[in-house]
Amino acid sequence: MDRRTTPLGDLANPEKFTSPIDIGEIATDTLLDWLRQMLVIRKAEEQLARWASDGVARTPCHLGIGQEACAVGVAAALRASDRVFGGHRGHSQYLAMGGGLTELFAEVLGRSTGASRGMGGSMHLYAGSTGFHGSVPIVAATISIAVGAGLAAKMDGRGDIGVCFFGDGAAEEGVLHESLNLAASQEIPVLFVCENNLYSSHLDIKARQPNDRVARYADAHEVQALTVDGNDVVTTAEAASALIGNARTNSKPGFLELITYRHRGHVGPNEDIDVGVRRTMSDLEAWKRRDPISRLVVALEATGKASESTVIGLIEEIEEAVGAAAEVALTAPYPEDDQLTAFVYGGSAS
Amino acid sequence: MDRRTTPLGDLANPEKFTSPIDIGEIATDTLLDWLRQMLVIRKAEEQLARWASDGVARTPCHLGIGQEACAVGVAAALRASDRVFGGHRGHSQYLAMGGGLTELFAEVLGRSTGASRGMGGSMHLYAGSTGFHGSVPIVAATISIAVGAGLAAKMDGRGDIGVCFFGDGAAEEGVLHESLNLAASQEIPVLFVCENNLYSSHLDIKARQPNDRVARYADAHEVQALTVDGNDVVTTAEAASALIGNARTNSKPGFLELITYRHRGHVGPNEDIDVGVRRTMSDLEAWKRRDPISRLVVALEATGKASESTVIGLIEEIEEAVGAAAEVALTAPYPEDDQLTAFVYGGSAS
Amino acid sequence: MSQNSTMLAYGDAIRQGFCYLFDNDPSVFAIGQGLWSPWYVGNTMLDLDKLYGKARVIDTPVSEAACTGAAIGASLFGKRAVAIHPRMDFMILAADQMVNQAAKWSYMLGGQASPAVTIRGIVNRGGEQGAQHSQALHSWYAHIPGLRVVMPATPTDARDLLISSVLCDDPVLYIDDRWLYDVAEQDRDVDLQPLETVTPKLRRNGGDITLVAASYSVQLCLEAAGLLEKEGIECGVIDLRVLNPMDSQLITSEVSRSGRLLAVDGGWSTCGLAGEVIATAAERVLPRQWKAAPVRVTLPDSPAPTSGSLERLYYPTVESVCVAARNMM
Amino acid sequence: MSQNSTMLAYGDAIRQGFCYLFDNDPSVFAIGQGLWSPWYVGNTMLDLDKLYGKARVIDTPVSEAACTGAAIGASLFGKRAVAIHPRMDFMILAADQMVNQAAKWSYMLGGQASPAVTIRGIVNRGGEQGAQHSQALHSWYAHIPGLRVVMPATPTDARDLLISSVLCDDPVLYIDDRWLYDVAEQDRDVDLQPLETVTPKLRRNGGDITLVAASYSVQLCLEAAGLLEKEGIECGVIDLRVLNPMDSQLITSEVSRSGRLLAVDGGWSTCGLAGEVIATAAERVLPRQWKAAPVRVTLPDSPAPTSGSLERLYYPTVESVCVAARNMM
Ligand SMILES: Cc1ncc(C[n+]2csc(CCOP(=O)(O)OP(=O)(O)O)c2C)c(N)n1
Ligand SMILES: Cc1ncc(C[n+]2csc(CCOP(=O)(O)OP(=O)(O)O)c2C)c(N)n1
Ligand SMILES: [Mg+2]
Ligand SMILES: [Mg+2]
Repeated sequence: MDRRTTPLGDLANPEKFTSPIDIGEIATDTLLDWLRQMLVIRKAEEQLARWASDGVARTPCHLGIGQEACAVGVAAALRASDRVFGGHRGHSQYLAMGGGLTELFAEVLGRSTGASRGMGGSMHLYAGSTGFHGSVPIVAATISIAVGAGLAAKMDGRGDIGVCFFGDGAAEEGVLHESLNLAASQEIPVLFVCENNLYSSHLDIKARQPNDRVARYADAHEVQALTVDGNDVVTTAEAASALIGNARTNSKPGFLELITYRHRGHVGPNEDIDVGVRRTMSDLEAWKRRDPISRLVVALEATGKASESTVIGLIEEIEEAVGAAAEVALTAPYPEDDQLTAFVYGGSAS
Repeated sequence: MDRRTTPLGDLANPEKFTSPIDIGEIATDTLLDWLRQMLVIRKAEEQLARWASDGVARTPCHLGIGQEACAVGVAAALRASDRVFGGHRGHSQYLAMGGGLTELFAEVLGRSTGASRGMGGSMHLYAGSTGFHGSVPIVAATISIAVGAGLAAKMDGRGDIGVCFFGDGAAEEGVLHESLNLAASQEIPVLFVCENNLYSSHLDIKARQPNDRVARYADAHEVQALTVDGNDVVTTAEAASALIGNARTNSKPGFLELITYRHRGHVGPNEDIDVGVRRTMSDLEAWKRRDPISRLVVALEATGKASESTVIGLIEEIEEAVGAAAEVALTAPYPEDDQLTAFVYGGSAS
Repeated sequence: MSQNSTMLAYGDAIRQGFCYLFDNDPSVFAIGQGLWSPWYVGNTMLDLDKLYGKARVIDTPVSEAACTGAAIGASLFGKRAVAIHPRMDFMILAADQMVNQAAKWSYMLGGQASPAVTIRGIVNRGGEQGAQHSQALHSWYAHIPGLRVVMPATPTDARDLLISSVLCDDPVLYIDDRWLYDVAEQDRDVDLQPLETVTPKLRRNGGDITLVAASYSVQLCLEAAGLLEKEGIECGVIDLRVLNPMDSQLITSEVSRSGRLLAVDGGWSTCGLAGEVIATAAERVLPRQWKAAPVRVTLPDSPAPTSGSLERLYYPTVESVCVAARNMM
Repeated sequence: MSQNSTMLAYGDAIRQGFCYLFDNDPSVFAIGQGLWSPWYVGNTMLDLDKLYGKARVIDTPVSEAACTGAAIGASLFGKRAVAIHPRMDFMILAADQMVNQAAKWSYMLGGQASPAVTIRGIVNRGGEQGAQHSQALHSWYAHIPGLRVVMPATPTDARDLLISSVLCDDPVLYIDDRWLYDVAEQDRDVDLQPLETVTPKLRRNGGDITLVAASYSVQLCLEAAGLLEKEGIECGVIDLRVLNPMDSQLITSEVSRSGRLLAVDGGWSTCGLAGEVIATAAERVLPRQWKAAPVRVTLPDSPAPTSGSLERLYYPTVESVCVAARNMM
């Protein structure tokens, strides 16, 4: 008998929300741009998966394949002067904000030309000029940092905001609650983005929380919250835009819960790695039918906004770019030995 | 403009709930026992206040004068095999569970006959045989410990429960939220008792949280919650009894929020110490008219359950007992020098 | 049951220790992240949830503070609770519960209650995991009176000291290192020792120089000692085993004899274990007994890098121990 | 503005430091518990909220982790944020943010961003407050590369090093001790020094024995040195000032000269600052230069008691420093 409350209902049911997404009045260019971004993320992570399988990449890679719409939808309403932070599953956010492919690859390969100069690997990415100010793998760690970034933005009064991406597991860390209260009580412009993929490594949310809708915590802290299909880039972008607008204009925090699912194991390239506790291959197969990319592709084709050949051309173009970036990264140099201690006191040394 | 939500409404308004409490069908003996307990706490703390003023007691004393009904009402449904924990404002809980007066006084005076053998002072009290298993002053620290105590009780299957007392300020520590989730998801018999006295030292709850009803956090964690007048011992006892029963029988956590007010400053004997930020002397005067003891006394007298002389007799008797205990404590010995390191490894040494 | 003919690996030894505890003491339970996962804590708890039930092997939400606090609370009521942190880096989030609560509980309540909790913190580093997934913070916890800190270097110690830790009535931090999981030695019967009686051990006798270490660093020292012997340098190797409270006798006697001390540690230098070993010896060994100034081999003063090219430079190695020892002769 | 004729007390000096910062740098703000209270952090921030506004002096919910994280976050965007913890004991709840995040931020992101945050931790002990309201955990944080740790012993240092800390682009832990608030010295102009250039200072010259300490313990050493002089023992007194990264030069040169080292610290011994000082000297001063084995004066290996009768035995005193020094002659 399952005593948990499951207000997510159909949102957590992979048999639902499988139809093409509703693209409404969104301009075709915008949609194609979102498709491109999602494809870049997908193809880049597939490249990382191959490197991880082959042992070329050794740093732990947490792939977000299947979750691309979250970062792309949120990034749509962000700008380079915003301050975005992520966690261990952060490639998509880095790329959606505009982080470079070559720098991502070089970082994962431990090269000095990497996004973090080879000091961070997959779990520590930086692209400050795009607005992506860092991902780190201590779960929930960047939540309060993003609140502080929002506080600084509020002090500067230019309408910029802080943004943190985190998962349903991170919501179990007390600091999320402290951060929600701080943001609410101080009226800090920050967007909390929870990619609720229903799992924290091997454990289903039902084994860890009495209720599967994470946004209920925001309710308790009087932070305006929206819970939407995170595999629908349009819905995600619209919800994000509303909350971001409120943050910019009224200096209010917002909470966006995006229901999604990862196709690969918690860490590494395999699909079957967390199977056994609750996650099943048939669940995974079902969720693949709710793929955020194919649902957009079908919608674009069905409405005549893009032809099959346009899409195929886009995919080929992106695969080529990914391949080219991979080539460059593979030949990039490793850090010099003296880099071992060069950045310990970054502020005073540089 | 105050943008906070104040669902507490009248419960937080000292002009309301000032009439004699409704004693319903409760047996006179029970009511007199509760009155006695509240008076013992009041008189004991008044003694501590005098010692603090005079410099006889040096350990910081956080007095709960005005909040006596909370501990007494909750303790009414507890038993010695339950596991109760408190915080910095813990005299009332210690006494309500049955901790000794002389041991309390000796502890505050730093004597080796104290409740914690002189090692703890006012903020670290112990009376294990009564069910009071310790108070410590790191805010929110004993919340998760009480959850563990409840977990152990659940494993033993005898219907005992864990209980933690804490304040509205403690609710801002992330560990409360982790503890609520752990208790809810593991179905642990534990009662969270929040004495919401509307202040965390000098700061009003409105300056620290966007909503003045702390139990909303329990809602978010699907922990059954009740918010009641904590200056009404009958209502408190009834609410506590319901939640405690559910914990014992169904192994479910409960959350009891008791709205109350302290008459003295955050720490020490003075009434006017936190004045200046928001707390005013007129607020305090108003709250004194909602005193939990006089409201019970008036109710007892109005319903003819106790005469004025009975009450006066009771007070005199308690004052005498407090005076006698104080005498004993004042002449108790200080710890021997070798006690300085005797209890560091208590388990293996004893 | 004697198992003298078989080899025991460190990772399996920890699992054996848990089996021993679960089999022999119904009050034992474990709580922590990843305990139901086949890979979270290596092979050290594989299928224990299936063998002993999910009520005794509890996998948890991502809430280090509350889970540790809950283990402490349960340990006050007759349970031998083991709180498990798959990385010491995550355990920092439970520092209040460990340092402010468990370590001080007995003391501040006059010895009337003692949390018989064991907290297991795993050192999990290397593999290009980087700064937040690599720390060995044993020196931090050794600084805290009231917290016993145990750091086994060998498989039988890994098993036996786990048992001693869990059966100890005081709060204990038990630290194991994933780099040791495949290290194997001849198995033997469980040796039940009250934790209070466990002291440092001389793992190798040698009068030219004394190497002192704990956990994985002991293995480095033993390997280095083997190499140095061929060069005519006889190394004594002390395995500290219990870092707090630390027994200084063996260090004092060995260093008094050799006159040379090399302290090796996989943690940082400043206010760290290696410095503590040197200070302990310096206080007790007479100036005239020293043949050379003592030396530490530790991490450099930086967080852990990720790139493999830098990771190779970061951690102490058999080679760096040998170089340091040679320089002292 | 010269103030040569006036005396400056340590507590007021901290407040002056804040005023200097608020007056001169619009990017400075402070966030912490009790900043609007007239008594929470002593007199060190009295009425600053009224002078500089509640937007720059932010009083907070009881949420150490989030408030510290928020200060770190703001410091990444041009703000000189100061996170204030009225007790180091409470600051433990922010350990993740300090140790896993701030200290490693620059390193793990390749030096491209640096949290210019200052975290102020106050040592507040004595007064029968007990085990959870007394800790001095400077040794913990000195263990962590990437976190600069500053611990001023004198009023002008309290002011000037606060300014240096806040103006430093790295994360800094600034530790002050309430027992010092009434210590006064001749005032002088603010001395603006980049924190990287601040090194230990010889507070008193003396060739018989070298006393090394930080913060309040320096005052103990200076008093003891005054008494010991009358007995014919000339003490040098080194004030460490910056604990991490620690500069060893002055210790080495002074101890090489005196041959005797007494390390005094108000923290615990094991893996603590006093041991670090001894190890630092032992590594660098040649064995033949030592005239006596080095000694530490620290807290006993126990949490803090409450009863005044035990508190008197617990903390190092001028007398215990004198006794230790005499025993070394
Ligand atoms: C403080 C801390 N505790 C535990 C971990 C181990 N850990 C890494 S990822 C993860 C799961 C997090 O789940 P969620 O937040 O839902 O993110 P997802 O992996 O699903 O993207 C855990 C527990 C960690 N990195 N940091
Ligand atoms: C972890 C921690 N942070 C801060 C403090 C300082 N402090 C002591 S009591 C207190 C106020 C707590 O308010 P509340 O929980 O409402 O209890 P009340 O004093 O009103 O009874 C604070 C902040 C502390 N003791 N522990
Ligand atoms: Mg997840
Ligand atoms: Mg309160």
